[in-house]
Amino acid sequence: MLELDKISKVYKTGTFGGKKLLAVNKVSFEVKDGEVISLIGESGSGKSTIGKMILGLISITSGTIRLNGVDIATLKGGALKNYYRNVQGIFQDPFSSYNPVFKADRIFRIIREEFFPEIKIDEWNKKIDSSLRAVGLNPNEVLNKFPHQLSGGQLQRFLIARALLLDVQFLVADEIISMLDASTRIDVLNLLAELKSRGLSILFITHDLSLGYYISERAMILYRGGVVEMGSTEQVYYHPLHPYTKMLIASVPRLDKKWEEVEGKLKAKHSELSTGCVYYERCLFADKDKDCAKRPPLIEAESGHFVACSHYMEVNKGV
Amino acid sequence: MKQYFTRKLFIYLLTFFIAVTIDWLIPRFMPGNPVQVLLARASLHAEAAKEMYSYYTKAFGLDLPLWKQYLNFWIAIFHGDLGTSILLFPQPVIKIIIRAVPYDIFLLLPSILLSWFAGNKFGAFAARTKWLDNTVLPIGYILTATPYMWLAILLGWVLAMVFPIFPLAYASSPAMKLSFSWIFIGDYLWHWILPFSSLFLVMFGGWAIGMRNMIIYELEADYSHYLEALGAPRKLVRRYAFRNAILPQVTGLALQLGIIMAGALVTEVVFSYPGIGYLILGAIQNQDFFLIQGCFLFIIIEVLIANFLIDVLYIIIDPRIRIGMGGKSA
Amino acid sequence: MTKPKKRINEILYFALKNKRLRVGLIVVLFFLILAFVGPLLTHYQWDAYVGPAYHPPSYEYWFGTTTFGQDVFTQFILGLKASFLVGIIGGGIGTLIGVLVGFTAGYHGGMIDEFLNMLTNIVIVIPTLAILLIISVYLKVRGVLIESIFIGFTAWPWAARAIRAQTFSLRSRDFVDLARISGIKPLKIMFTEIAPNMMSYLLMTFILQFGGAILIAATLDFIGLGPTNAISLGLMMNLAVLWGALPLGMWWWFVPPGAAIAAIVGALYLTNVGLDEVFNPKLRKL
Amino acid sequence: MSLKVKNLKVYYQTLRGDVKALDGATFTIEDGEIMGLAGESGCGKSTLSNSLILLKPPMRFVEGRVELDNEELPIWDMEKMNHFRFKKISTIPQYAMNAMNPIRKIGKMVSEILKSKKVDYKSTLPELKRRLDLVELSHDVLNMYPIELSGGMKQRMVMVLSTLMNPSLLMADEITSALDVSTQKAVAKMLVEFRNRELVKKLMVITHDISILYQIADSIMIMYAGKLAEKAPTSVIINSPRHPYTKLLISSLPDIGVKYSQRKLTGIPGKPPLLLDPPTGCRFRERCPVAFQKCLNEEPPFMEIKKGHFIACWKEFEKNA
Repeated sequence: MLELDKISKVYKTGTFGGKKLLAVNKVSFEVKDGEVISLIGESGSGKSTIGKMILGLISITSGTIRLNGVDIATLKGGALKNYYRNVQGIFQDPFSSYNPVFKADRIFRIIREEFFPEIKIDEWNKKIDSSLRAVGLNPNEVLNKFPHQLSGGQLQRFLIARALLLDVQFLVADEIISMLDASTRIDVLNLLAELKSRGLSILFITHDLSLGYYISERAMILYRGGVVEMGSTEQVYYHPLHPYTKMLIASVPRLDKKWEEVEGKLKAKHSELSTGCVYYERCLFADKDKDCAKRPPLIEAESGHFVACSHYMEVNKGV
Repeated sequence: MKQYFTRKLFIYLLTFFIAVTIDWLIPRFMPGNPVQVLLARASLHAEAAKEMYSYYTKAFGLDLPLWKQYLNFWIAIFHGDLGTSILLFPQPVIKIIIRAVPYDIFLLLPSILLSWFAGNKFGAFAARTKWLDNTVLPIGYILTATPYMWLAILLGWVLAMVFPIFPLAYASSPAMKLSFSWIFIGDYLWHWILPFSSLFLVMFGGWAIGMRNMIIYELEADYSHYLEALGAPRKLVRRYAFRNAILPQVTGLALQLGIIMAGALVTEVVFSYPGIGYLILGAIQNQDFFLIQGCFLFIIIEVLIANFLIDVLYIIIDPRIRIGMGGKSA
Repeated sequence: MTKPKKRINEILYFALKNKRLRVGLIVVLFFLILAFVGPLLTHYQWDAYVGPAYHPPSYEYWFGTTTFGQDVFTQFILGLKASFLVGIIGGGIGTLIGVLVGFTAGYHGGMIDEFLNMLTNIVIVIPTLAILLIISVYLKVRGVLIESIFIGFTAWPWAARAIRAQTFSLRSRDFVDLARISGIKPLKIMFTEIAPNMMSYLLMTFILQFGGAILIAATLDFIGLGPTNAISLGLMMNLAVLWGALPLGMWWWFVPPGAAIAAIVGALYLTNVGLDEVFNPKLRKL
Repeated sequence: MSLKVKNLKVYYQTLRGDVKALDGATFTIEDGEIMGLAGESGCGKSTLSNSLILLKPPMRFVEGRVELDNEELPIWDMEKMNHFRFKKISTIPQYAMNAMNPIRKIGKMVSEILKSKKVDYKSTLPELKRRLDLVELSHDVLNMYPIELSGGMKQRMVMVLSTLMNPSLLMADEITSALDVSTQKAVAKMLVEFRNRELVKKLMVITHDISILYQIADSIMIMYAGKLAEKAPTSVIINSPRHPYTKLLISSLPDIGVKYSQRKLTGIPGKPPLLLDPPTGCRFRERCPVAFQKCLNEEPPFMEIKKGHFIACWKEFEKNA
């Protein structure tokens, strides 16, 4: 189980770190074994930052991330390597994930060098073969090629195969299909869903709500570094409570019905720290005199369904 | 923007501090006793030598603790006291330098500015114009690869010796007295033209090539393509590209200053032109430490000031610095 | 499976097709061969008085003789060799330091970057020639090697700057992150992931440093601060000016050294632009 | 009035030969029509839109005829096309976020472009401001530099500038793909608004996201491997597509309400052919579940099977016959 406990990330920007940017603000959640959680938000919402913190690629400003009770910030050397044996990531741009001067299958060789130097090469090749087949690739077609000779979908599957070689428990999938063509997208998505049935937990980071709905049990809506709503996907998609979630869902281009008229304002987002509700400027219900001037806490509205909205609290007072 | 300035200023001050420290360190920590070397070179008779020895020992402050020597050095600098020259004994170094500086300024400023303007204009004009790119630009490569002194020697040889049109040496005729008369100015310009041309030509080549390479990138930038898609005339597209390409060239100017100074130095040597460069040569040949230290200090100050001016200019012409400074990343 | 070959073929194709690159390389090679074959063609010492003074080029003395009757061709050949030496050592050291500083700054970012950046800026602003000058004055005996090392140690800043920017952009690529979550150590990542992507860039940096080092050395030599125990192209010009080659019209003494430097460095710059066109598809014209 | 494209072929020159990125396109866009153009990456949709406005190397015009409002467009001639660009035909490019010169104030840039087209800036200014209002941009942007604007704002500014001369045809190339859903929706609706107000007569909206086209387009054209596969009114393409490729494409799109555990969607197996040396016959045949002998040898023509419904598929022609 992976737990995030009030993690925050503050970026120092400007020369000599003059300004501060709160990218993630006290986010807490947990991912149980074998669970797929969608982390949904627009660009700049901090969703990728959370993924990178879990992968140890950027430092955590405050808060702790624990894998099975162990604080990952304390991991070093062998322990850290062991962590990467269990926790892996796949990134958005399949082409950028490969070093263009080397063949794509070099990522497997690295895994062997770093984690399994004791396995014999024949045996290792067999393992590669079977994990490639597991992700629906024909080894003969894809091995020994340069990244630019493979398609985006193939490259992303390669990365999933890499994670399989490591026998991971937890996968951070950061917008992994947003750069793929519609025709191959769904296959990669299906693959993730299959991994889940093998007992893997997945943090599925996306800006596309329909994709989040397709594979995950729970969804988290992130806005400007903070969680505004969290619950089972059905709860969040069919009974959105936060105005931002409502606006997002209304904005999704769907194939079954035309856009509804829920207007979100096109106001510029800005990034400085503010004490009030993060969604204040764009919110249709915001009211200066009410509690919107304070940051609303994440409260449980119904079983397992959390929302952070003063308006909601106001309307449902006493319920 | 304010932050940008403070940062720059900090770096300049630090640079100045380090440069002065180097200036102070070297005669003290290089092998050999500089005072001995000095006196050996000066070859005075015994009594004078003794007097000189005690004078220089005091001047270097060699009998004081190091930190005190260092402190005194700074104090002296701020009092404009750079010691006494040996080469031109007993003139104070500061006086000699101040006499030489105007020659430098009138030689360097026009050659740098004019070559920069002309080179950039020409480079932009030649870029993506096939025949110019293939014929004239190679000349630019040769020019920028030419050692300053060699071009100076060539010009001197051809235009002063083979065809004696211009004078080969000095900043004015020896008989001429420094004055603000037209005759003097004419004579001065007459002597000025060869050193100026040799500096100008070498730099011109460099700027032309730099601009040519820069503008080719800009013409492939998205904003250039958009202009083309909107049917903007070639002239406008190129003008926009030029405006963007000129920014790195301004930075380039700052980066090149040190090399340009070196070029000016050797050019002055070739033409016996009485600027700081010529002075340095004399100082080196006569092991005149105080004069070397003084000249070094002045070059540092000149380069720092020029750099600072370029920075200010850069802020004026690049809105990204004026508005953006920090912030948008991450 | 044929792709890697194809990529190399493509680069070779453009390299061979590129006129600038061809001309540049041919000129550099010509002088390089001359510098190494040349000593076989002459049996004089560069400082020996071997013939009549003021002698213009002739069958016996190909490039004529100096005011003292030294053979100019011998000086030229040896000077050429010295120039290449300075270029390779000085340019090599400059590139190496530039790479180390640029890599470290670009990869680590943060305070290390801030510090190295400042150092780079300072070295850029201090006129390096002035420092070389001061140091040279105090060194009694100077060889080509010492000179090259000094040049290398002062010429690195702009290389560091350029490489830092490149590293910076490569570092943010996902494959570096992937290497990190594969448990590879930072130093290894720098050399196995980032460096291979910068080979063409490093080559071009070295070429520019090479040319720059030759020019700086010529300047130093010309003021008389070059090697005290050997001849160089800059020193030839220095001697020519010092001993009245100009008023005496001894063009054979001062034209060849400068021309050689201009040709070599110019050709190097040309090669560089050619390489840029080869490696950067945006600049290619079909 | 309309855009008529007939058998347009535009190739990409590479070392290894011509990539047949657009290999014969014939279609029409009527006034008032928003035509969506979709297909996977590398299918030639950007080549098509680029070639209509800025055809330059490495693109190479091979053959074909383009007519805009009964006037032939000399798309092969960079200079002559300047007469049509901006005024008659315009584009919102894929790179709209970087399309403006970073060191020029936006108003200044607009005025310079107008001036180069012999249009008076002052007299255009009121209209420009109205358009800014339309896309919800403050008039202050004219006094700002592009870096002061967010990505979405830059995109809207480019929309305004590109359409300022009321072009007859506007092409919008992947302009929503880099945006968040909420901004995406706003931008897409603005395109419709521009058409409704007749600021542009007809639009070609290029995207790989068919669901956006469903929201805003009147008709959708599907491209595959340099060829046109199907063109029909939007509802027909979405609800009753005929070409096997379109069918597979539509059925692979996840929608809210579809869950893996309940209904598993599938993608299209295989890869599109390389266009350097495309196969004979139908280019989709290797991935096509219904391909038969004829698809191997003969290339299906792009034919109208019902009014306004064009496809290129032998199987469907057979059914129809």
